[in-house]
Amino acid sequence: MAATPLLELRGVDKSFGPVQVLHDVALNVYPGEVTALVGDNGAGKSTMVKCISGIYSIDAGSVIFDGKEVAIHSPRDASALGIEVVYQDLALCDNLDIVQNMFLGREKKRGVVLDEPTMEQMAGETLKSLSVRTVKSLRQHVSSLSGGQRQTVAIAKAVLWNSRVVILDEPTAALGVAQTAQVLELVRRLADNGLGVVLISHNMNDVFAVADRIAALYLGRMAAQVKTTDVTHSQVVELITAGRSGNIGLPPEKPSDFVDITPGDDR
Amino acid sequence: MAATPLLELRGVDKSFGPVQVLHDVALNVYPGEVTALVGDNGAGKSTMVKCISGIYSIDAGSVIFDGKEVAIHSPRDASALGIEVVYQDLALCDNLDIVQNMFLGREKKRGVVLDEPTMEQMAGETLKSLSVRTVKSLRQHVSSLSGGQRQTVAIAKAVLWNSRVVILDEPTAALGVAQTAQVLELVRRLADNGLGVVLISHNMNDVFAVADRIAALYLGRMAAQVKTTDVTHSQVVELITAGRSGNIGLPPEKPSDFVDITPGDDR
Amino acid sequence: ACGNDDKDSGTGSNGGTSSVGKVGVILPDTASSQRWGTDDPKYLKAAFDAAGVQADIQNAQGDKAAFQTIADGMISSGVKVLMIVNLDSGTGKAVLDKAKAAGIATIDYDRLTLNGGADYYVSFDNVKVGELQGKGLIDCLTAKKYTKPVVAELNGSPTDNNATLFKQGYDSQLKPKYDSGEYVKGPDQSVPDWDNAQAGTIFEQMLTQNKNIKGVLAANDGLGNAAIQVLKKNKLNGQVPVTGQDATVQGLQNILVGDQCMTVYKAIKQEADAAAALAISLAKGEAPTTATGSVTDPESKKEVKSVLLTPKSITKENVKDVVADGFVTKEQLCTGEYAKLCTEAGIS
Amino acid sequence: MSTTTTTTAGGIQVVQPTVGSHLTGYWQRVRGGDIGSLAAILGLVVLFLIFGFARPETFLSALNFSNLFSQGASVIFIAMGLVFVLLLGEIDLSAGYTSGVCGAVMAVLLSNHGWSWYTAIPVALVAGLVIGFMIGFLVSKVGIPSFVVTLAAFLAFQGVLLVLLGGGTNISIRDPFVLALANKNMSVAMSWILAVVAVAGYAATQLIKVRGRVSRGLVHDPMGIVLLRVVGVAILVFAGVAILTQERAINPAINSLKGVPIVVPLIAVAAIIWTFVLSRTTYGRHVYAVGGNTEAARRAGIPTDRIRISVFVICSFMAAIGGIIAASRASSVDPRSGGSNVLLYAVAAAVIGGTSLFGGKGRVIDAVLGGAVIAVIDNGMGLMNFTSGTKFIFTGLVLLAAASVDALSRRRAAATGNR
Amino acid sequence: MSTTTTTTAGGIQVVQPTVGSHLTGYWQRVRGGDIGSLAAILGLVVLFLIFGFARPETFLSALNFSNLFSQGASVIFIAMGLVFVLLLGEIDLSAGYTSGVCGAVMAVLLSNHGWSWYTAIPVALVAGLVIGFMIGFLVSKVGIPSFVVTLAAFLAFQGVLLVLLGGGTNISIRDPFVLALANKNMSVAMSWILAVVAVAGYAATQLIKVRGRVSRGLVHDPMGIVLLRVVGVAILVFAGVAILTQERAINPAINSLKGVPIVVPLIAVAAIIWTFVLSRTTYGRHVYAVGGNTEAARRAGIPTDRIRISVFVICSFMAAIGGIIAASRASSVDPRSGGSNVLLYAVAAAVIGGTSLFGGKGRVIDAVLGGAVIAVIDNGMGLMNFTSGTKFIFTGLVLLAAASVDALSRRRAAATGNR
Ligand SMILES: Nc1ncnc2c1ncn2[C@@H]1O[C@H](COP(=O)(O)OP(=O)(O)OP(=O)(O)O)[C@@H](O)[C@H]1O
Ligand SMILES: Nc1ncnc2c1ncn2[C@@H]1O[C@H](COP(=O)(O)OP(=O)(O)OP(=O)(O)O)[C@@H](O)[C@H]1O
Ligand SMILES: O[C@@H]1[C@@H](O)[C@H](O)OC[C@H]1O
Ligand SMILES: [Mg+2]
Ligand SMILES: [Mg+2]
Repeated sequence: MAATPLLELRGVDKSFGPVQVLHDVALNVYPGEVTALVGDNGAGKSTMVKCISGIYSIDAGSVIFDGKEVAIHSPRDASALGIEVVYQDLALCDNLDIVQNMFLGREKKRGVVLDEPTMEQMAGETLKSLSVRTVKSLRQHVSSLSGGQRQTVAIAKAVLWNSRVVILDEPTAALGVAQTAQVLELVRRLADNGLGVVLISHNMNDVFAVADRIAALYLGRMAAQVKTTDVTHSQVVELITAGRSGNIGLPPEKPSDFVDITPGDDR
Repeated sequence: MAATPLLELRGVDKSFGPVQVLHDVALNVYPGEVTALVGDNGAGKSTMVKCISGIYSIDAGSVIFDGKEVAIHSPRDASALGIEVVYQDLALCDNLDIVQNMFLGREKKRGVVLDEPTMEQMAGETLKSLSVRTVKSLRQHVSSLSGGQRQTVAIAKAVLWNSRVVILDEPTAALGVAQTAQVLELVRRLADNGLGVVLISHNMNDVFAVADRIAALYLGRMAAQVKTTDVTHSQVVELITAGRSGNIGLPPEKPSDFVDITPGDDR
Repeated sequence: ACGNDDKDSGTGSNGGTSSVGKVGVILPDTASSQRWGTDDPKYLKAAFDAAGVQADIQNAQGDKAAFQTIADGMISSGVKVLMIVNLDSGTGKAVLDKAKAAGIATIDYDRLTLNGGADYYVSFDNVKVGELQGKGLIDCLTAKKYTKPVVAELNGSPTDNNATLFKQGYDSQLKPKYDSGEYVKGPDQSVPDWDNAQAGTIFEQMLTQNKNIKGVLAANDGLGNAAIQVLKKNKLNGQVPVTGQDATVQGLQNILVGDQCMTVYKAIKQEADAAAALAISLAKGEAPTTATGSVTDPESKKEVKSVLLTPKSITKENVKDVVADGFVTKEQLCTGEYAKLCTEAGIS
Repeated sequence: MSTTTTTTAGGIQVVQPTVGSHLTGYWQRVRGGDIGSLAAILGLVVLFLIFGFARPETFLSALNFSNLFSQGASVIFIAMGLVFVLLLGEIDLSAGYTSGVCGAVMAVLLSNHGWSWYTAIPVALVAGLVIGFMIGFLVSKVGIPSFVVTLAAFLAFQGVLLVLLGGGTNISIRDPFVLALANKNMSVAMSWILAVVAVAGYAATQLIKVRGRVSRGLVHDPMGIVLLRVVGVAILVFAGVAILTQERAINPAINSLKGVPIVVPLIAVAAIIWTFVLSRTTYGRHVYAVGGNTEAARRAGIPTDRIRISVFVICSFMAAIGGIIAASRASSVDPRSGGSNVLLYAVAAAVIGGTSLFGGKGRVIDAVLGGAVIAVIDNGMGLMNFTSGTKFIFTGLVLLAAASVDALSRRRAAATGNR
Repeated sequence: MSTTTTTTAGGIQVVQPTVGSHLTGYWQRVRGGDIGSLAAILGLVVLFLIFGFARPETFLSALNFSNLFSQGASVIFIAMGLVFVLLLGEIDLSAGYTSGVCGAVMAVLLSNHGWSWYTAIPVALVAGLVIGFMIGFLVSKVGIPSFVVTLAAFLAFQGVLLVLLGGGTNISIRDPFVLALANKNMSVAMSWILAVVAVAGYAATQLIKVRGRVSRGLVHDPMGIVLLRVVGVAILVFAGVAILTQERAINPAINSLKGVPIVVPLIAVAAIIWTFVLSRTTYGRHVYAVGGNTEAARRAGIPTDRIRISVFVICSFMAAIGGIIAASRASSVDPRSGGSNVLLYAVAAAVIGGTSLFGGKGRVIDAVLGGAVIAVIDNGMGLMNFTSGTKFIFTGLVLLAAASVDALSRRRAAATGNR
């Protein structure tokens, strides 16, 4: 579709103490497209997302948004740019109810007073559009929600806003059949509205159903970024589990780099 | 296979304050079989699991284990009976490392002293059998693990023991392709060894791949318990989303019962 | 400490005319000195009981909010006389004002409430107490024949006005000696809340700082004992005179052994009896005749009718006087190894 | 459950409750252990029974009832501020001495420098704000645990107090305005006027709220319930005022004493303002969010550091008010002001009222109710004629008794899976 | 990273570190903010520098060094017990007065009833156990928040103390054994023997541990590092003993004063035992688990209620020991014993050492290091000849300075994503 990416990562490194999790990672997110980010457990996908949204600071490399290099130091910065994220570790406030969580940080007001009726109404509409039927009350604390209900609230929270890039980290992991379908449809709709969407998923069916491009992360390195139409299901699985498939992927040399190991600490 | 169920639930009710979540629920778990428990988000699956394992007390009904009615007041009681559970909300101790979490409550000792080398060795072997390759150290705190890594630790924790019933609540939700395959294989292997296995999942492919029986929960009621071979993929989806499919499932009458609703609280 | 104070006498609100009224007594705390927990309530109660006057004796545990709350309670339960040992002059005055507004007669006991305008004041002369301590230390140092001895001062709580008065007293004795170069002024520190444990550390550090300390002006027996323990650890006890106050069992025993130079005995029974006598006549609606003296309130410059008792300096020679007075019993004092020393000191 | 009208909230199907179903629902929540302020209120009732039986004529007198307010006021103000700090899972050990320091600042300006109350009080309040900012900055930006920062402040402020008061003297306050704050009453007429205004205001906000929801077609409390609430509040307020406007002087001839103590409207106004801030403004919402899950709040773009600083500022500010009230009641300030049990009592007030020490859960009214519990215990104990030792022991036991009402009900909550 | 031998832990591939890679890894962890005890140690160094410069001859003298131990001992014992309570995210406000009560029990038995130390001390310790059990029961089984329970106990124990001491008298202790505990030293020979035994013991456990892992083919610390550690510990211990066995009497002629104070091995033994319990036994593991995530622990079948009770029992038991030591040092018990700053100092010791108030994180050595920080501040301040006001202020500031070393390093940790 569009030639210039909306969001671009270049040469990003990230370590936690002695453990390097991301090595020289690059990623392009185009407007109007769904980019699927795939990779094995522990490959570094969530870390990458948190680097983009300013939860982690990056050690090296750059983030380019809309053609300009940007410095994102906190989630505030990210949302100021129009980047919304659904995190894998959902991060809801258990002591707040559904409506309060969904509007957290962007409460609707009338004068200085919170406009609860409006928020409640909007929350209800959004949840309905995501096939949520079992919630007993919108004023229920999220601590009492089921796993899938929590996930839906988190997704609803992120798509309520007018943003330019939406990143969803395994959004359908806990969802039921109908809800998953709704979310995938939503993902497609967002992209069709011109947003850049990043979808992280372990489900290849979902990936092939909605993604325009696939980026595969292998042990903290970007193994390949390809168009969905250019690869097969099993090629992607190979990229995920081995880092390469045929002539795409990481070079087979330097095996020592791939075994990423550190001293066991036996305190 | 076996005629008498290993674990049986009869007429179980469970409410949280004014909200009734389980209505007169029955379930049979047979040794040597995998029973899939399916249902929409918020149907009550996880609540049911927690009632079995003694995290919640049941309001009415009975739990029968090995033909005898039992009272399970705490997870201790459950594990004394040989019931192991992998919870959806994983419940790991973030301040402990992988090995410590895996052996929590059943530490290996030499005299009074913890036998760390043995535990470390056993933990390593179990994780390896679950296709975990990206863990940097077994002495890493679980707070620093990726979503899938955490889930694997929780699964490994539950299968380390000689138990008689293993219940897994959406165990593969966060897992990668290879790890999912390993877990499903493990589930099958456990059943083949004569254990009663309950698998909760939203993924119909997985369900049909390993389950012998399917129990479908709909809005807190048990819609149907059937053999996998007796139903089709789409019939199960119908049971999940509508509570009935053709002549199986809940009776269509009394629609008011299905809309389970309570006063909104607008504090 | 007190018996039931029920039904029989007139309930406060109509009070004031003929019947014998109730007396309220508020003591300050139980920590600055043991007297408030043991001696004063005992003697006061005995005096009131003997006169058949009801008394409500309470202790504010060092909490000035509690002090006021107790006063509120006493006023609303209709006492006719209120006797207080203030925690500080401010709250003391607030309480006295409230009582006066309700038509209650007031007595300052032991501590004068500055600008408080109480009707009567019963006490020892606190500056005098300090003077006795200063003199006592000088005597002991002279007896030891030290030249240019370094004197350390371990003062009472910085938040207790009495402590300020004590210091005024002993400094009036010591300062001339410092000025003349006869004595050397050593470390001079206050002990928060009269806390004995803190006093131990504070004195240990004084000694570390100045190993030549030859005399310790400790403001009361508890502080003195803390200093003595440190001296003991360094085997300096007995060589470095330490002062005290209150004639506690511990202090007197330290004197008998020779570790403490002196203490100041304030005949609490006399003080309590005098105060109770005043309160009793007020409660009976009579005009008291015992308050013959008077003290000038340094802030309001007004005269307060007073009973002022004289504190007494106690050294090894006259420890027996305290026992004779019944303030400390022989059983309490002459336990174990002290029995022999008691006999030597003429206590029988 | 009996259901009648069905309305939709946005799109989710819910049921408009009737008076009956509302009450059933409430009862079920109570049985499930979700009892809110009920525990503290029950605790108060228990205390009134205990002391009322033990000392009927004195404890239950109008005079004693009015004393209760000025006795508890200072701790209640400090506790209100502490609620904010506790909501974030932090602690302010220095709140007691902050109140002392701010009270001392006012007293020094009034008495030593001859300022008038309308300049001295603002300066004292600003001192509170500055102290709060410093503490908040050290906690939030430097990252020292609040326990350590405020312990350091606890020590340092004792020193500041000694220095301010010139080494240990105490300063009397003679300014009549300041003295009136904790010691005087409103006129009988004024008492009734304010009571009527308060009840009317409450009724209005309740009605406006229901209206707003009805017009959107959202579930709302049934009108019957709203009416019941308003009538309940009216009865409580008017009964209180009726008692407090009786003559309660010991010697009415010398000095008539009636009317609602001035501290009562002061407490009420503070409680209303802060309740409004916490429950109806964005800021309040963010305080709860940061307290419930700081990371989630941060990810939602909430400036968590600024929120953290702000709660310490509010806490110290309220402590300053508490200090002014305490100074007024004592008509003086001394080096002990704000010391001894002030801090522990204030934290206990919040906790007994239902505020959690772990953050995320608490309301301003908790401070008022819990403060009332503490004040009643202290007041009742003062009437009991115990020796010092016994009094300490009984105070501890009574506190425990009042708190266990709450604990036992919450245990039910745990058993039924609520938190 | 340079790697050489590759071993397998079970099946997971890991690398056996060399001395070089071990040190690099450590350095990277430190840079990442994972500095463990280093912060408290750095804080101590800073304090030694401050006071060493301000009062070189006195602060750095052998006499003062030995005083430090007996000054800090009581708080350190109490803090060790508090670590257990804090590990569960609970608090024990009554620990100070518990120490006072237990000390008083011993003193009353010794002095008023003529018991001997070997009966009086056990009874005092049992009193501690009983107190801990009661508190733990109320918190764990009745469900009252520990803040409230222990506040009630804080009040009640002041009363108990008064009652025990007959209304407030000061009870002297004359039993030589008890007096020796906090005031006497070991002989020089004994000092050296114990030091050698301690170092040898340390070396042995280190070696055994590595052996066990090597034999299983697990990753282990390189031998070079183990050696380095042992040598480091040996140098510290022997240097300390060397200083403490110098003559430090004020008048050596009258009275020779040398040898390690008796409290030092007492602290060391307590620290070793509790460290062993926490890090090497099932019980300790469960304490961390309950503190980290009570629900997870419960699901793992851990009897969380019993663990909760037990930590209060341990805390009160250690408080009893602290009380005995304090009584020994003061050679008397009075109604203030265990009051004033004792509790705050003990909690602060644990927190400064690195124990979290929110549970799940903390070690016994934290109490020792943090207690040392507190003791050094108090000790150094005592040499500074400030007035009371200034002294309070400076104590607060110095405490803040020591704590910020820790905070600043941990901020790095937050920035790099470690916790
Ligand atoms: N704070 C941390 N400290 C140390 N290591 C970390 C930390 N956070 C993550 N890691 C490690 O970084 C690696 C990547 O983690 P990440 O969560 O990004 O994986 P992921 O690709 O999202 O995996 P999953 O599919 O399981 O969610 C993992 O090996 C993990 O253990
Ligand atoms: N503590 C609680 N208080 C009130 N309602 C609760 C509580 N716990 C669960 N519920 C409600 O009970 C219903 C069933 O929840 P449960 O977690 O059992 O669903 P589930 O079938 O596991 O769903 P999922 O597939 O999303 O995990 C949900 O509607 C949920 O909101
Ligand atoms: O007797 C003394 C008393 O007057 C003072 O106020 O407090 C300390 C006591 O020693
Ligand atoms: Mg992830
Ligand atoms: Mg579930």
